[in-house]
Amino acid sequence: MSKKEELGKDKLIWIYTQMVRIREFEEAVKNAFIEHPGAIRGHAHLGDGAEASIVGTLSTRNPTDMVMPSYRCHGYPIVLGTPLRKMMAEIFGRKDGLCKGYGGSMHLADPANHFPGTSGIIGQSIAHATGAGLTAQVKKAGQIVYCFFGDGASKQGAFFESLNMAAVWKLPVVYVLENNQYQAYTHYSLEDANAVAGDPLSNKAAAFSIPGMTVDGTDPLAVREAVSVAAERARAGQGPSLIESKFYRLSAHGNVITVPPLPTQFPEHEAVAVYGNRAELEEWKAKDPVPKFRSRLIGDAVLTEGKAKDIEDAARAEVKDAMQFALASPMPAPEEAINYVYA
Amino acid sequence: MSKKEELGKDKLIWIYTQMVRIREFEEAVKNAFIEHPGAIRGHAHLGDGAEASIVGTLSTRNPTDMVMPSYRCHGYPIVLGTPLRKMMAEIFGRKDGLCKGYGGSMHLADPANHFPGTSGIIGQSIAHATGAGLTAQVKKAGQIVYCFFGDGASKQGAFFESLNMAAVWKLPVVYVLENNQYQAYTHYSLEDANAVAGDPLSNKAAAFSIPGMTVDGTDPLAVREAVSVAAERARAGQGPSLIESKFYRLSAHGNVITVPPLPTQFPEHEAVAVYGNRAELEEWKAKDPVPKFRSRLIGDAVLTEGKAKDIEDAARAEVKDAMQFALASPMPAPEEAINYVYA
Amino acid sequence: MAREMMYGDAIAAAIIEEMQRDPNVIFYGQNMGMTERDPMLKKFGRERVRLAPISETAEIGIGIGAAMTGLRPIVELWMSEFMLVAFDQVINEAPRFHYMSGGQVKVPVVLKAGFGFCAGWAGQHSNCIYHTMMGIPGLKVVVPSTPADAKGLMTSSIRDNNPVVYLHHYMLTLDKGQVPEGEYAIPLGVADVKRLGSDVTIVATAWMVKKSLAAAERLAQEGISAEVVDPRTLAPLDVKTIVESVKKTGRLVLVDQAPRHSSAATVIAGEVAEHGFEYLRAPIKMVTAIDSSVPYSEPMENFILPNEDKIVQAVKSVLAQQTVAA
Amino acid sequence: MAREMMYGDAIAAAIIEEMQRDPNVIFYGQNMGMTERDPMLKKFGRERVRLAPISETAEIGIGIGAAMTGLRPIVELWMSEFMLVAFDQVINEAPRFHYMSGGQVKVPVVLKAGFGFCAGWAGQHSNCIYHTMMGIPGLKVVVPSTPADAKGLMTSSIRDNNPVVYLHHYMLTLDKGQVPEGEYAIPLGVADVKRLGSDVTIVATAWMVKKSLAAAERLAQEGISAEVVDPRTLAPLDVKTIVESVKKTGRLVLVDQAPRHSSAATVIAGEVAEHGFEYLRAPIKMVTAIDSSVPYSEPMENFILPNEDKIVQAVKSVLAQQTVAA
Ligand SMILES: Cc1ncc(C[n+]2csc(CCOP(=O)(O)OP(=O)(O)O)c2C)c(N)n1
Ligand SMILES: Cc1ncc(C[n+]2csc(CCOP(=O)(O)OP(=O)(O)O)c2C)c(N)n1
Ligand SMILES: [Mg+2]
Ligand SMILES: [Mg+2]
Repeated sequence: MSKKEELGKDKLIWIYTQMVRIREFEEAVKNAFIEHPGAIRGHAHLGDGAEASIVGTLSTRNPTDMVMPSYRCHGYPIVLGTPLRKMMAEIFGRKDGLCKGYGGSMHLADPANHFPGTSGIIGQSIAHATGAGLTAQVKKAGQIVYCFFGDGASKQGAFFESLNMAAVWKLPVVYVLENNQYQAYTHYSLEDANAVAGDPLSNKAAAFSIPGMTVDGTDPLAVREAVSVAAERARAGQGPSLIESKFYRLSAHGNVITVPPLPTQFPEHEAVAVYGNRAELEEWKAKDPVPKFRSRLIGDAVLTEGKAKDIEDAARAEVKDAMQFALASPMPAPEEAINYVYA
Repeated sequence: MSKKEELGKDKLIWIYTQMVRIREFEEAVKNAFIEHPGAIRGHAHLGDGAEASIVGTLSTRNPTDMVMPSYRCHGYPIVLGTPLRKMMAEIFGRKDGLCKGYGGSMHLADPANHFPGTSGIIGQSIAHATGAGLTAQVKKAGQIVYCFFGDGASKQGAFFESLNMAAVWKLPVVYVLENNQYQAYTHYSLEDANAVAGDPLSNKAAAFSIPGMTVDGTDPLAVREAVSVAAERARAGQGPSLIESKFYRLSAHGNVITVPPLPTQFPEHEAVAVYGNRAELEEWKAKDPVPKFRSRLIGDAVLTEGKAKDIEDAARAEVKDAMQFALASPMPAPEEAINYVYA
Repeated sequence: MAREMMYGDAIAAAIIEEMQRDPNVIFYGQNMGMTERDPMLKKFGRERVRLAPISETAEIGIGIGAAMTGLRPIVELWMSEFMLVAFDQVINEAPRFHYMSGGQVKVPVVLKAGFGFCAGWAGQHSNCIYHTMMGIPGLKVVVPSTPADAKGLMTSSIRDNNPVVYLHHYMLTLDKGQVPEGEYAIPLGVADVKRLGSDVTIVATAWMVKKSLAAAERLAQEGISAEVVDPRTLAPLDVKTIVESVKKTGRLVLVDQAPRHSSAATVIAGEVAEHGFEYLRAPIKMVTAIDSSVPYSEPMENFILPNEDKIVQAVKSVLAQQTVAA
Repeated sequence: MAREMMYGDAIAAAIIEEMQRDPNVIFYGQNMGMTERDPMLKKFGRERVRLAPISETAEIGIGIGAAMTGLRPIVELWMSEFMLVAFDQVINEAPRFHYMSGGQVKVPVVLKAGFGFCAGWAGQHSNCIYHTMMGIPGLKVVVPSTPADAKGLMTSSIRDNNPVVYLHHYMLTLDKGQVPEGEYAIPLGVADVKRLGSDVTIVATAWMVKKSLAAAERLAQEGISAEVVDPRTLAPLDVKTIVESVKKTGRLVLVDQAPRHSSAATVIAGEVAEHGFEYLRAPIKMVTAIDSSVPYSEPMENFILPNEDKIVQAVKSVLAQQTVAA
């Protein structure tokens, strides 16, 4: 299962398809800041650049395995089969949204599709995902949990406490440290002691005596290979692993923080806006995982240009439909705000 | 400085003297639970077993270096020169106590002797000590900070966050993880992922790419040697180190938690009371650092029996005097409670 | 049918019964289930009774995540202040998921902790922090004052589909009282009138109920009839029962172990000043801890705490005042 | 001499001036001082202006430790909720050391954070958590509502020898106002009457002051004279000024962005119900957020918040009631 050669054509095409669906979705959200100013409120965060890492990881998933990322959460439910219509409607705060307009971009939740929910407070969801692992272990339902979090989050106490407990309790969790190289506006090399020393962030695994490895997060098959080993370990009851998946966030952290009535906007990438380092951005754009995987599949004759275009057109159509659905959906009634305070 | 041979006789005798002073003090506190039932309130924690680790570490100290341990804090100020009278009076909640009766056993503070204060909440003081390191760095006063904390505390997020920041900022802090093998009633092998895997706890240093080592905490000279290197590194502006000093807590965690008006008492060691493992306790009693160092100094002709006895008698007399002073000191007036709310 | 039990044991009994009833209930925390001789471990096994490291953020966060996905964890936190290192999990995670998910997710976790241990534990271990949690939408806060309430409220806390902070008072641990036999659940959000009276209403929780009842006894000897109301849960807060009592007595004394501005007393005072103002025939009087940290030394510690004398005095002072509103 | 400044800039100006005045003042936090082009970094250098990782427990704890040993750190925490992951440091460490050490240690640290950002940030980022801190002995809590107050209170916060939580309101960041030139310090613990009036007292903080002033303007057009009092610091709380105002007007409306039981309003109501009862000619009325988490979607978010209409209505309702106390 963990070797590229063993991967069937269907699975490879599935991977590409999901990557494209994520990318198209995120591009549409980003464009909405121009096309529908103010319609997306608060703080929205995009996953472009993370596609290979997300889909490579989830390509190892069994149907009931749970997925728990942080607030940068659009990509994962797309892969799990959550309707894009409901996701987009939620991001626009509409009544037909996935969470009926209560959550917004940062708090997508689709428990029916094994996506229990996300937190906007850095690092905290690592503990929640670990708790989902506890459920899986206690219920012996054969599930594992994929826990995604950022390079920045790996500096939060919750990360360390959770991994120690998961290791001691041998919980079936795969921890994917998504090193997209930025924590908001801060390059990770400025705040991480491993990075300062020139070491990979997967060195942190040594603090828990669990396997740790760093993988090229722009290559879905490399990610898949590393995650497969970790997933098998989790399934076998041997406990958690830590995988640093290294890629690059291709858009800015999120929309500019504005005080109403100023409308929200999407800014330039921090590499340029903060560090004046356009070369870095360009270098990583050249490694963009989506076109890279496309070329590879075409090169390997898994895809033709035509088939690739079909996939892309279909994704674009699906996202367009989702956008239309979202914009057509009504706002929740004001007084619905008092629902769901207590269960 | 870091080699045993270079250590003068005076320093060796100083080390032994401080170890004995700590031991006598702690024995007296423990006895007070029998001799003066109820006089020590709340929760008192003893440092017997830690003497070699404490004094070995502090034997590398320069006069203005700061010392910041956790709530198990009696041993350190004894070495720093805090009057035992004031310490004992504080533990008895008296007006002449080090903190005028406001703090008690867990919260000794003597900033004039470079002992800024301690916290009873696990792990939190690691951050405070790191902050003292920041002061030292910013003020360029040539100080370093000795930060002591337990094996249990190394599972608290504050530990990881603090060491990462200290490493990134290259703060002059020596972190001494006092592995006394118990976190209250829990043996460390039941809760630490490194220990579960049979690894030393100093492996956690890899999470910060800083030097980590494990040392025999029952041997003051071994501790001194390891700490010397870390202290020199800190003084040279190269940042923090993590030293796991492994020894054994010789008394129970603390007095039994009782609800008033039941008087507080001191129980049997957890090895016996909880785990029924008297052999473990006996094994470590045989390695008791105080008699062990005594024999060694006598064997090395640094001490004679007579001189050793003089030291012990002097310590006993000093502690007895402190006890008398404490018992003679009045209680604070009730209405003093409203002082020191704001500075 | 009832039998005499200690407060601490009543809590344990509820946990055991609920664990027997529902296999999804699990129980973990620091310094518990260390050896195979542990009685809970023997009864329920290593899957359901676990030892946790000193990692409150992970302990509580794991409880939340487990609750979101189908378990009903009880997290033993020992002292309520230890929750503070993980406070985001308590007030900004657990109570938010049901709401943020538009009702899709439930978080049935019980956070159990003792509090208010004024027995020489000094500044960091003796506090009352319920005020930080009682106003958080989505979070329930329970503060039992008797063995029967301790049991009945723990049963309901475990069965509740919301996060519940269950705060038991350390000073009451060994107190005895009659507890109904068998399954016993007290609804969350219903105050209990612990003593009927007509001249003044005293509202108190946990240890302060005991002190208030003792004060009421003394007042009775002087011919003053005090009603003592125990909200039992601070969230939801049963304002109605309190206002009803004030309607009857016209006077309100609030007793609270916390310093004034971090007390439940001020919240209750605010509610009554709005919803029971018309019944008040004297100013509301609050008997709270003095505004200082908790000192170690006994005379100072006693000084800052509410006690019978202070309660008696406060009651007399509100009775001395005739309808003062202009 | 004064000049027009924005609220956010006024805070920055105070920090810069104090850093120029006192070399012990340092400033750090996440996402600041990233490059050498950063103006603060240019002015004060890498020793005093630092970038911190997402480690609030260490960030605040380090601030406390540095303050205990001679620095005066300002920790930039951005959003007040981020303090919750480190809440023990805020309410159970910083305010305890001076007391527990019998006055030996001082902890002059400023914890700076924005709050109340109701702009679609949903359940975890839009809250008002001052109630969790305003009753902690030893801790000061500052909530400025104007650029001048923002500056004057920041200056005093930095100079204060106690831990100070300085909470600025995100929705006011771009608001303009006159700020006195040069050194400008406003004592902590002194309320400000933002508008004189005679019929009713409105007490509000931060963003709610703005809304209350607008409501007062509307009321004035209907011939109702509302006095608006801004406590400016919630700890220490200037109860005296509030009671004085109630003495004059006989009526009190409290406006607070937090849900009712986690509001400063209930604390103030409690104080007035005790110390100003005799002056009250109508029930105290609280206009707070509705008891729910903050929803993402705009119509729902607006629904839960206090607004001018609700304030106007509350004022009218207390004016409609004549001395109702029995
Ligand atoms: C406890 C806490 N501190 C600070 C923040 C503010 N914040 C929001 S996103 C973010 C950056 C997170 O970076 P990373 O973990 O690398 O995730 P990424 O955004 O790169 O996916 C920060 C600091 C927060 N939400 N929670
Ligand atoms: C945050 C927190 N959780 C739990 C406790 C309760 N507690 C007090 S001492 C202790 C054990 C600490 O063990 P360790 O760090 O090894 O130090 P030692 O007592 O062995 O010196 C615990 C769990 C606490 N004080 N703070
Ligand atoms: Mg990142
Ligand atoms: Mg220990």
